[in-house]
Amino acid sequence: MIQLTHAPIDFAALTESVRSTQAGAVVLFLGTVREMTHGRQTLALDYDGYPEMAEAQLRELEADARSRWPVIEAGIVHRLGHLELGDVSVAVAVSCPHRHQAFDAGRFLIDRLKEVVPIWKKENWSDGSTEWVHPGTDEAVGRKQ
Amino acid sequence: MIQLTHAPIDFAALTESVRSTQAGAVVLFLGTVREMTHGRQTLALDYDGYPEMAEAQLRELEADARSRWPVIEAGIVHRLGHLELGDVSVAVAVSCPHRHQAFDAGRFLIDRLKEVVPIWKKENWSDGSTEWVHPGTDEAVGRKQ
Amino acid sequence: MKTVVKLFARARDLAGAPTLELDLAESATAADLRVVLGEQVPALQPILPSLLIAVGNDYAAPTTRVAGRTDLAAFPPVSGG
Amino acid sequence: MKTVVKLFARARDLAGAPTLELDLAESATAADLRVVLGEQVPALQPILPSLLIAVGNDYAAPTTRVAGRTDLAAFPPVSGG
Repeated sequence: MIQLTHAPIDFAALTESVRSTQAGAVVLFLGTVREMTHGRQTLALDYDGYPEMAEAQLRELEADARSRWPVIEAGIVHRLGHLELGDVSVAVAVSCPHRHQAFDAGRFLIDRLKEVVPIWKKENWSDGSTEWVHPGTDEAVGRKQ
Repeated sequence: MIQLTHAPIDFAALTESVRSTQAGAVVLFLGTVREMTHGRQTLALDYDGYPEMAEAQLRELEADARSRWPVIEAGIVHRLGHLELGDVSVAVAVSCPHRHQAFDAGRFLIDRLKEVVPIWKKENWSDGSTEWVHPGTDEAVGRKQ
Repeated sequence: MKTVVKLFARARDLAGAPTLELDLAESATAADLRVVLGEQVPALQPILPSLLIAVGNDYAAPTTRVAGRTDLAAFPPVSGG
Repeated sequence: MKTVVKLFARARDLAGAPTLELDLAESATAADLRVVLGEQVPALQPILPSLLIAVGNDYAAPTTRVAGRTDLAAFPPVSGG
């Protein structure tokens, strides 16, 4: 399942959806809104996305993972809009026959998602300023999970 | 949370329990009962454990993970008793500030669990035979997730 | 020819609009589009070197033809996750 | 001295009992316990080389003294997860 949503992510349902009797391992990754980044305090994040392209890129990532590992089921859900501290911004779930495959595929999916999927986050810092995060540009403080 | 249980594992509650505004990443690993292993068909598994020692060893593993990575919260639940195909036998959840820490800590915990925690599984093969799995011994077919 | 480009994130904020209508030569490529964006919307200059161009659902190569496309987008490096 | 050892998994099946009561020398170590187990319960011979000994909640070194302990266990390699 590939999905962009403005609603809270039901990661339990996502995890259930990838379970299979063919799989000995399920890995779920959640990105959550962290309060402190390089000593600066976040109040909230706003996520913007280019939905059609983001969904297409996510489908490509899933296909890419399937070509590299024996993925039984995979699901990726990314939330858009205003997120408070602790909220889940992204959930990646993958099942494979063996555990190292599932760990590797899950890590690949979230690593690549952060590189290629057209979604952006805007920091709402505790000093009242806001700032788009654009890794590699001068303006941005890279925020990595 | 460290727990051995004969009841189905509530992995959603376990995952919730490790979420934190200090964490940007949560990794959940589920071991599930896979049907096919090296071409042989499993009907069910029976897990036996040495509960006091198993819980102590799990607590040590958690402490070990905390000494290696900046773990915010961690939880490990292992099920004992009779498990059907697809059932969750073990759940490991960990939260860290950054995602690679959470992946590494989660993988460490399940890898080490399978090496040191006194829990054993017995295969119920489709041919009607049963067999304790004891890795490294002549009798056992190593069953790895 | 008239060509509309969607903008996202800081690119949209700097341009002050979610889309721009540009007049491109028929032979214009993604590399040309970047130049035209910088000329017609000077506010985009600070992020021009890192600006990504998409055609449809894929990232465009510098040589990809873009004039007249109805599915163009330009945006700074992504930061989802 | 009388010493009780808990058995698990295939060790328990082979011995046909969840615990064994052994008579150990006062100086007996985990290494000695393994030998005594093999002598008194020949059915355990096939798994003796891989049998693990625990004292309390920790794995015992071969030199760990075990006689008289009330928290001994012996079991084959683990396979949880």
